[in-house]
Amino acid sequence: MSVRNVLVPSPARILKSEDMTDIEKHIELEILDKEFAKRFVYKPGQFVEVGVMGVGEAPISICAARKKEDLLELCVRKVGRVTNAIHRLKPGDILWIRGPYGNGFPMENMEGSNLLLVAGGLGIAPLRGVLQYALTNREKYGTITVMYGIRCYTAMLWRDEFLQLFYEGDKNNVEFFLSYEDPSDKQCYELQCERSDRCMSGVVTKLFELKEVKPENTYAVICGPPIMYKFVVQELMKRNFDPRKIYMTLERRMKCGLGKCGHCIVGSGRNMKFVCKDGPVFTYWDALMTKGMI
Amino acid sequence: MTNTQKPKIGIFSLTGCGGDQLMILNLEPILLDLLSRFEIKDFQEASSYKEEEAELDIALVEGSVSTKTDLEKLKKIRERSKMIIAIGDCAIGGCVQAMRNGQMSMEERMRKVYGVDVDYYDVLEPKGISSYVNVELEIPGCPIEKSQVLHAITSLLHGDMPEEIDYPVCVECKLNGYPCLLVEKGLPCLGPIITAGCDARCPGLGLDCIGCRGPIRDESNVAAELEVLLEKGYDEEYILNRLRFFGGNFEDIQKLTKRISEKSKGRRNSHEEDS
Amino acid sequence: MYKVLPKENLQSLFEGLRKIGDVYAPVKISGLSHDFRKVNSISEVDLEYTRTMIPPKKFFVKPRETLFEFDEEKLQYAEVQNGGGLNVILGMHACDINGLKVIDAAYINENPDKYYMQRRESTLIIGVSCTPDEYCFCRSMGADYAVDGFDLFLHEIGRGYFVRIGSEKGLRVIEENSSLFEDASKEDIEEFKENERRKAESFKLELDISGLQDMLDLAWDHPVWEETAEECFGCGTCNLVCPTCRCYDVADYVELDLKRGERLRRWDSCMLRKHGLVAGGLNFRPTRVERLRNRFNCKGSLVNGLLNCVGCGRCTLYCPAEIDFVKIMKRIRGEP
Amino acid sequence: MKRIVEVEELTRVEGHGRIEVTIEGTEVKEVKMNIFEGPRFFEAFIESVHYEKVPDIMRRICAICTASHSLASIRTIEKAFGVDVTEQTKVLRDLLIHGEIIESHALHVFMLALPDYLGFPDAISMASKYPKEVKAALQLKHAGNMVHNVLSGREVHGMNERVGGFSTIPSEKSLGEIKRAMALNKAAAELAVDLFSKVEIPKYAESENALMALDPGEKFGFIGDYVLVSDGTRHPVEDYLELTNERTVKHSHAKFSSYKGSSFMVGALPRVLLNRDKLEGTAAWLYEKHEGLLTSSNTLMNNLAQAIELVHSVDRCIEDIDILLSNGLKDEGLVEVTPREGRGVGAVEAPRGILYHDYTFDEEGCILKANVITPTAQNAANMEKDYRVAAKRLVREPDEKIVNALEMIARAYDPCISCSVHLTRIR
Repeated sequence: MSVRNVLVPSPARILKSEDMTDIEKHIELEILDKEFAKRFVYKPGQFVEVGVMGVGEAPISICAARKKEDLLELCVRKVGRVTNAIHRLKPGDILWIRGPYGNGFPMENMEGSNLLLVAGGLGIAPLRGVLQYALTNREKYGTITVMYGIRCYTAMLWRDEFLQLFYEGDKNNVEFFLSYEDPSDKQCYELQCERSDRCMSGVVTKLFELKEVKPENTYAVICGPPIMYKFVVQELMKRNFDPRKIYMTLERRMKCGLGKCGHCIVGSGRNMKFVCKDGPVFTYWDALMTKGMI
Repeated sequence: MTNTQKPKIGIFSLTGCGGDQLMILNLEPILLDLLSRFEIKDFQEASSYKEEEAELDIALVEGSVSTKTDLEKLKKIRERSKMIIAIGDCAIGGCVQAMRNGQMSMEERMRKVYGVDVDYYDVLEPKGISSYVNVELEIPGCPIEKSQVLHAITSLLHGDMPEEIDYPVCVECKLNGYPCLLVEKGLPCLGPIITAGCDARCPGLGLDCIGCRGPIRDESNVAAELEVLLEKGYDEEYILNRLRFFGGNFEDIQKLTKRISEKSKGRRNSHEEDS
Repeated sequence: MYKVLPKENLQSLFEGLRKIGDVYAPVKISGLSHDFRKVNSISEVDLEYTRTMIPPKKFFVKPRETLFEFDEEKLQYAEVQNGGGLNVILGMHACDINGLKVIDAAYINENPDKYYMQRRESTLIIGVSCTPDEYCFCRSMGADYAVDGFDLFLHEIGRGYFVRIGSEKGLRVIEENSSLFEDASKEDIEEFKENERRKAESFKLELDISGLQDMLDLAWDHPVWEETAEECFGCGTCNLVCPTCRCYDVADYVELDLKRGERLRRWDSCMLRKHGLVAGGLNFRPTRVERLRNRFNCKGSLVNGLLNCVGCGRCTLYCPAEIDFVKIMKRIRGEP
Repeated sequence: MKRIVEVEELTRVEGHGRIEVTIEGTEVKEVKMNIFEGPRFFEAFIESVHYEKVPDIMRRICAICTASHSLASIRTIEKAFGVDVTEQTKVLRDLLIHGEIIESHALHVFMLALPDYLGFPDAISMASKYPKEVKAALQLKHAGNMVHNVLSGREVHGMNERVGGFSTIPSEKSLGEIKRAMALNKAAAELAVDLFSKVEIPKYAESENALMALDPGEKFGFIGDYVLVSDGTRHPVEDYLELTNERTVKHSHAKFSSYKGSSFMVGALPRVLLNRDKLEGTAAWLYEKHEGLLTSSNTLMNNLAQAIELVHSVDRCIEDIDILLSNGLKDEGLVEVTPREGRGVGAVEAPRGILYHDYTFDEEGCILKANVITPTAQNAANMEKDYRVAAKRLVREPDEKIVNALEMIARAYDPCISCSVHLTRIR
């Protein structure tokens, strides 16, 4: 019988594994099986199951738009057994991947609109893919506003990349805002002194004080720690955003990625969702209809 | 740790039956292969060779702290070890020798068994080692299961912390399809509250679980077990004894003991008033 | 086309089935419990059983199985051969057949699970009629009758079994054993109808499921969850004996050489602590309160258009804490 | 000048002990075996426990002789309640205890004692030069553990042997596997005899020893109701208190035993010497061959006696399995037990010697009083005697040599210190 075994992963070689912070690495992978690579078409917001032999698998969101057939970029935070093991590996070592999984962000739906990207911490990783996609297809989108909340300067991911956007994004109609939680952080304070219109201390929702966000013709895309969603959504609802135009991507224990293992189930009897296959991208409307989602 | 230097290991025992070390020696077919992957710096039960001052990557410690000598020994192990793994119930919660903790004083135990005063020996109320020092990993069991030890060791050699089992025996019992002794026969099985990992050995032999792997910390609903067994007609002392065989140091079981002894004291008092 | 298998031909049919492959059937294993086991003689089989403890889902989603073996040095993943040849499950009840359909929806309809599909396709299912006891409420869940999902279905009548044919595979069995079957007479059909009517009337337990999904949604903050959590062990029995639960967990095991090993999966339960735990220590269902609520909501929800409960009564019967599924659902609905 | 020779911590023994010898000039002043294993007070906390679970707790006194404790406990309960078990149960129990002897002796003879004679700190480092011996040890030990696994449910603290019988009867297939393993490993057991008959056994501990062992009945074995003493007397096990005379000593958590005012020895050597006529087959032949070596006055010969028992037990396992298989295994269930008020005393020969359990029950079958006397506790005084004798003979030698001798003596007894530290007071 010629059914492909969806549980068997495919090897990928680590090309690059760079520390971005103490706990986050940027990893570039080359998919070795070229047939698999051809099928491996993904969009921003999707994730892969990344496995280390003998340790297990973990869902990791893809952090870049697809540029080359056999290339895959991931941002891995060291939080558990699998991610710890990934951090130990060096260029040349092998990871085992399955995917891509999940629905991803509907980039086509958002064409012709302004984008408001709100990220907290590691939440910037999937949004980086959205941003890259939008920048490569720049003519298809209106103003892009990015709000990025970090703890401190050293916790900022892709620092060079985003600082460049912070300073020069306007040329490309990208407004990049930055908030930082540690008020004693000197480097962030310097950024704030330099561009007090783009940077301030506090949680990410503080940035709504700097930028007048309007709901018209705008899609909001949110990603961050679970606690962040409520507060960001509150700000957006105050500004009359359409719940169907607020996208967010959720974290759950997506063990299989295929809607089978059941760990990522969420909701009430009225509406049960598997985050891995029905999401991980949901609209705020989904969240209103699905108890316990945020 | 993968291919560079062999990890330095020490295998130690405090007060107990020695069964957890023995389970390691019972890995006969792979024992030499297994031990050859470490530099053994101390293994009192199997070797006369020891480097007392050597730093250790891993210290496997079995047995409970039951004497001041145990405690001193443990502190020394902690000082020289990067990681301590408690193997077996004794090292985790004191096991059977902690059965009467909070119920029977050390004085009473000394008088009953040795007929001498408590200060005759340097005894302490038996406790697991995490009551005194930081412990990185616990492998439960009386004795430990070989499969679990092996899984832990390969994980550590690989560089990972092994995953701990925190679900009850019922899970493995059902996976094996054994008829439920509690539901069907009304036997006082502790399966619902006891840490799995034994593959439900006892129910597999038709025997109700006596809890030799200890309750699941911060998870087991021992109060419910008491209620269920009371309903099945067992008396409180019987159930408490049973919960205490391997759970004497378990916080919820101690609370339960206290609640029951206060209640029965109250009952006695009210009887006295009645009469 | 309907047939009749006279009682005296059952043994011959059994022998015929053994020619197809291994036969699994309900066997009494304890005072209360039956289990589907491999049988070599019809005398081992008890077709009068009420329910097995472990549902026949165990043949398709295995309690434990190796997904594959790996050898990292050689960059190889080797699939494990799962069985092969045709097997027969004799004596499945309607509720379990319907339960399997719920799992089919998840395991076949999208991202098909290869192992599951192989086993499903290589198994012949022969249903058998049953008599409900005080734990059965399959009729309320619309699962008391199997419309499809079987190859043959035997309904007991006075002179033997009234046989329904559910698939080509089933038809082939009839053809190959044609001498054992007779055409159903008018009387046989009347008896079948009468029995079905009597069975429908004999249910002692009922659950109104109209609007159940909204009732559950409305009960999100109901005290029933906290009250039940006091009694509940969180032992996972309810999930493991459920014919529609299919959550699984995966773990890797390596050999001492740290190169070779295997990836295993086993049944999981949403009542266990780790089910809702993500890396970093955050647990989306930290206590039994959230876990119980999730389980009842999941059972009452429609996933892929199918209700996740078939009313087999196992979770109530085998719960060591005697938590009553139907009672809780009724309480949520506000019924006395 | 006062000189203290000390074995700081005994190694390759079960549990924790220290030996201290005080010498003044050429005179041995004091000999102490200090057992600093923590006491566990089994007899204190077993009170009020229902009989059915008593063996489950009591077998946890020791890991290496877990089945001995288990069977001693079960037999004690059965005696107290007047329970008779079936023939099949008796054979299964016999098989279980032979398995334990094999598992325990294989570990001790090859892996704990032999390194001393071959000049290695342990069996692991010995393996490169003596691969055959180490492999033999591991395979033999594994075969012994197979018996534990199949009959008892696991290697350590198994649970399948119960009051009244066995909870689940082993399958024919698993018994067949044990039989095969035993047949394959008989040569390993014989190798043990060969090794210990050829190595030079020191004589520094030579001195008179009183011996005690259970009377196994017709055949050489490990279960019995009477105690044989080397003075020619025979006593029911119920008289164990007079036989052992325990006392508490300040330097040890274990208590010390004596018989008629002097120390005595239990274990393999006393068993083989007191029951020599009951040995059969290869074991009997090997005994005769090495009779000259096996003198009661040298406790270091205990290893050779253990080796002979290994051969015997391997044969007996095969024989027991043949009996079981030819009779056909029957799922008999457990004999019904009616608890009653009263007392029972039961004994078995654990690998290290006689093990006594003594329980008193209330009418519901809950423990009122318990007493356990382990072989190592009985040997403790005799061990001290041997240390003293050896120290006297070696008093002019350097410390190192004395220490080595003391350790070898201790190891010859195969002491199980964990076991020895929970003894009750005679009330």
